[in-house]
Amino acid sequence: MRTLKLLGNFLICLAVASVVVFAVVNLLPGDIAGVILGPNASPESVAALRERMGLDEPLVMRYVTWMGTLLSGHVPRSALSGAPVGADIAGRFAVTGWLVFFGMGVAICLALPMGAWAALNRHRPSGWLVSGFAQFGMAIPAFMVGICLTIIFGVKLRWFPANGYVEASTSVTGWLSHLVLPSITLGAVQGAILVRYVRSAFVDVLRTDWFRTARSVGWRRWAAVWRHGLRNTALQLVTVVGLQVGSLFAGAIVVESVFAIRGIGTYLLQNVSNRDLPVVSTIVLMLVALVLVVNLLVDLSYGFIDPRLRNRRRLGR
Amino acid sequence: MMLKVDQLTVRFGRRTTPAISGIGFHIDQGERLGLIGESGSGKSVTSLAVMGLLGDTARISGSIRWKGEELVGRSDAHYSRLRGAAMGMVFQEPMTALDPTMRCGRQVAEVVRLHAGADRGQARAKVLEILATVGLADPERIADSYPDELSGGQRQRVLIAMAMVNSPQLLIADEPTTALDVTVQAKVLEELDRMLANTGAGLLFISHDLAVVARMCERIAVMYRGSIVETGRLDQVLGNPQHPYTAGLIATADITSAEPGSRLPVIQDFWRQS
Amino acid sequence: MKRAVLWAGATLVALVVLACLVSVAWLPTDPNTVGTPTLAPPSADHPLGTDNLGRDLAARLLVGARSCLLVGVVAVSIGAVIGVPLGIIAGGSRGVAATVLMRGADIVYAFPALLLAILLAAARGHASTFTAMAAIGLSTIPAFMRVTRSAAVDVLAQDYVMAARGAGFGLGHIALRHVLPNVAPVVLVQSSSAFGVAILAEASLSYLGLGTPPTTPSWGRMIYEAQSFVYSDIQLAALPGICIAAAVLGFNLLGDGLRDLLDPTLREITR
Amino acid sequence: MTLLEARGLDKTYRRSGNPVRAIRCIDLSVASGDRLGIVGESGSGKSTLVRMLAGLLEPSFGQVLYRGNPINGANREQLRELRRGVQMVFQDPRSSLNPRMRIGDIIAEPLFSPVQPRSIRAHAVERVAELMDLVELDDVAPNVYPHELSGGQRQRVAIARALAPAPEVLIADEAVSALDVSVRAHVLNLITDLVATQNLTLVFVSHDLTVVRHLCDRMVVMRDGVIVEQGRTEAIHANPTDDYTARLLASVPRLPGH
Repeated sequence: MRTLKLLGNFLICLAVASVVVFAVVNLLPGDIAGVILGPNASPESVAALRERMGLDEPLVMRYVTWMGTLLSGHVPRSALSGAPVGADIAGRFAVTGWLVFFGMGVAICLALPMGAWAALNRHRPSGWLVSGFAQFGMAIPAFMVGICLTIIFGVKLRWFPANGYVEASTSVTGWLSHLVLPSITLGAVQGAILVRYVRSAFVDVLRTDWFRTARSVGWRRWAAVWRHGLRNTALQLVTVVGLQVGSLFAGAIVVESVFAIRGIGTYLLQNVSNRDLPVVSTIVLMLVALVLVVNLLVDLSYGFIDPRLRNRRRLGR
Repeated sequence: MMLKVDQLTVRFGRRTTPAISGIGFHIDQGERLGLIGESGSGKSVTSLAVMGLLGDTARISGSIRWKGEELVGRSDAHYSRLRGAAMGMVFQEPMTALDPTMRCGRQVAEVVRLHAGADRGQARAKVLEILATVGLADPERIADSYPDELSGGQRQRVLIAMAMVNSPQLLIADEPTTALDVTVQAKVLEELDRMLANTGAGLLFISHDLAVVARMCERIAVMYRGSIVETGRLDQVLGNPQHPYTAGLIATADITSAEPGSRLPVIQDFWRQS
Repeated sequence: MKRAVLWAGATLVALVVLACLVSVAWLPTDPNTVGTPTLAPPSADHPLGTDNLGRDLAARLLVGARSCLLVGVVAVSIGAVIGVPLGIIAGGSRGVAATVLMRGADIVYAFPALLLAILLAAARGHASTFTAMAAIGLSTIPAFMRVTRSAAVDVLAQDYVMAARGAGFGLGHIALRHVLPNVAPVVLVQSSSAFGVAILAEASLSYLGLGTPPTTPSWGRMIYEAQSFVYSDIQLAALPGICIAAAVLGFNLLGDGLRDLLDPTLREITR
Repeated sequence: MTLLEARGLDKTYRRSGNPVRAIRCIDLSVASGDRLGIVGESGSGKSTLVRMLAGLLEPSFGQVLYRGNPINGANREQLRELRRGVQMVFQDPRSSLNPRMRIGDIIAEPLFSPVQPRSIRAHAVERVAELMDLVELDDVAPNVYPHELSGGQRQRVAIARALAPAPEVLIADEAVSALDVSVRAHVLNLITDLVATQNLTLVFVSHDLTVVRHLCDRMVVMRDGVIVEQGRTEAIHANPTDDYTARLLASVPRLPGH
């Protein structure tokens, strides 16, 4: 029952998001065709483009056609070249996907231990040190971190390639080595933000009565955190991860441009600079949809983490 | 002497005024001591100090001897072996004292396996037995339920089961029935009384309610603003209290003796707050 | 310790604001005039030297502070002015209204500032400070809504709200006299950390060329342009980087310091 | 003269999960000058009942009447009259006062309510001083904030606020339950004096029978949303007819030798 409600919710959000994207592109003042072709385009070519893109049809019709093409599985053609861009987008999404995947991994591996340590030692200098370090991490923009890592590890120490990307199909080691620095950059920045949420999630748990009960029956501090703390902090952490996904993708776009990786981010920026509106709005909608999917997965995971929700059905008998 | 507390003083963080200072009392095997005092008197800090559960910001001085062995300053590892085995503790608020994501039976079983090392089967049997002893009608169902499916009274009994399952020599109860209804409180106190008698365990009972403490303990200590102002046998202290604050506490505790609608005695009639 | 965090945050923020004010009153030279010498070391008329086009670094950094604060102030006020009332309404209403509002917040959450900026920049044909401010501002609304709503729900559950209803007051009075003052500290803390986030977002946008146009100096853009000189003249990228980090750190620390100051529930004796 | 009356009151909460029927068809009347005690354990519905009597909670069925006229439903004028005549004091001193308001403003607030005539706003300051005297807070300055006061003092501010619009009926919902034993006596004495001097009709809700026995001359025992026993306090204490009341009386712990 709960999953149905969540699914319904997700679809509504997705529909509204698509309307928002469509509205932003089409409702703002100015003629789209003129925007795409740029100021010095001839009126005829602008009119021709308007005709080809069907800009004169009523708004609702254009929205329906746009969604129609999307839902039927292929992507609207580039307004400039008219060439299909489906293959491009898919390939680049994969690249960004891996970057985000490894980035998230680094972030969690950083944030969980640091956050837990900062919470358990919040009254000791070692705890303040960790929190302070996270505070600094949050303040440094992703591209600065990227540049620093490139200089140190890419150029000076030559441990990893400074930029570029190698398909996993061509060489797995090449693929991995190219992903190391970008993932660490993305992971470090997101990790620093996560540390604060992990820390406050653990501090909340440490302050509960049932944690004190666990301590009063003989569990050591870390054992009590492990047996009783993790499951309850997991609930809060999963929520935070859900909220962070959006900024994670944004971070990926920045990291891609620092490391010149041919992901969806750079592709999106290219299309923005040559003002290919249909492609831009489609990619943006896809990214938003991805974020909503992750949020859906987060909501679904509550059932697994917190057995009480799962056995609501059992309760209902 | 099972438990001997001497000159116990606790300060938190940078605060100069101690939460409790110069606390001294003793509890022998099977003895029951009541700690009576109002909010802010430091009775909960005292109980948590004995259990070694004060947070990192607490600075503790003085001595807490358990069977001759000094506990103040001992490592958390050492203290943890005592908690849930030699000493058990029950707290005031049952609604939030159990892990909401774990079944009650499993939470009790953990305590058994943590100290007694029993395997899963033995633990389950022990859990059902102790749940029955604390007066729960249907131990099987209670063990399989999550905390939020139980009433306050049932949860408090599960917590008492967790504290008593390894038959500790000392039970520390910090206002265990304050959050319960009067009828449930009467039953829980009765069951607690019976369990302590059967296991011969000592009791440190903390409460603001003099009548409840009188029902459970034969000796009481009166706490006021972080120190013990009077200690003694229950009938002596109630009969002729030495300290004016104790006299005031006894007078204000029992409003049934005053004529309904008449002016009630107030603590200022006995004790001018310094 | 708590006070130290507050003071550190306040001083950093004061520095950035000072730089912004100074840049309005006085500049060593015009930040955009190209000329020689290029990549000059610090000297009398160029206190921090010049960049690859000979533009004065100190002047550009000062003006950069202006654009960063400007975007921060506008973005945070958009977030607060729209997010706080909606949060209070969502907190006060039951059923459909509350869910619709919070669903709306979830949808906007799915649009990070960068994506919004990309969409706006593409739709308007060119990026501008306006699109950056609008994008960042919109993206801070859900956080304000969420924080305000949970604080409003707590306040509305208190007895003094019930007492006010009992005395005959309507929802308007209660919202203004009881909810807002008790929600304000939470909003203040949220504004401070949102400011930090806004500065970071603006820096990223201008780094990608989607924020303040190249004509007005901004720290993010300066780092982008200095990227190719990073091996020879590290200070071209390092200085704006430090400025961004200092500003963001300042607002984050200020936020933490305010939260500790205003949050009475920090006393604890166990665990 | 019956001031407050409940006729066939019923209330069902529809929170998440299965609905809970808190009040099951209750009839109750409070006459002028009554000192009515409402006793019951948690979940008995006593708080829900008085919140409905004070017009703060919509009943699912049945009516609440103030001076003979029903207050729920359309007629706003009747509700306004109830707001003038009936005021409430709550249990937890920590949540009954707005932490961001000075106690002088807290006490004066009801005077500025839209239901009050504009004339009483003029001398609000004197009224506050008078009220603070009445509740023995004369040693406290009106510009302090609630967190600077003790639990007992805060509860007295709440009582002063309730008395500001000079109500006929004072409803106290567990008004002393959150206070220390020593402070409780002060507040109980205060309530006894105020009921006499301000000729208030008192409705006192509590889980503590000894407090109700001291304050109230008439008493109602509630269990699971139903009134199981009703009558003069002394009579019920002497020989309770309902066995739940008997069990309740027997469970109250007594000091030995008292």
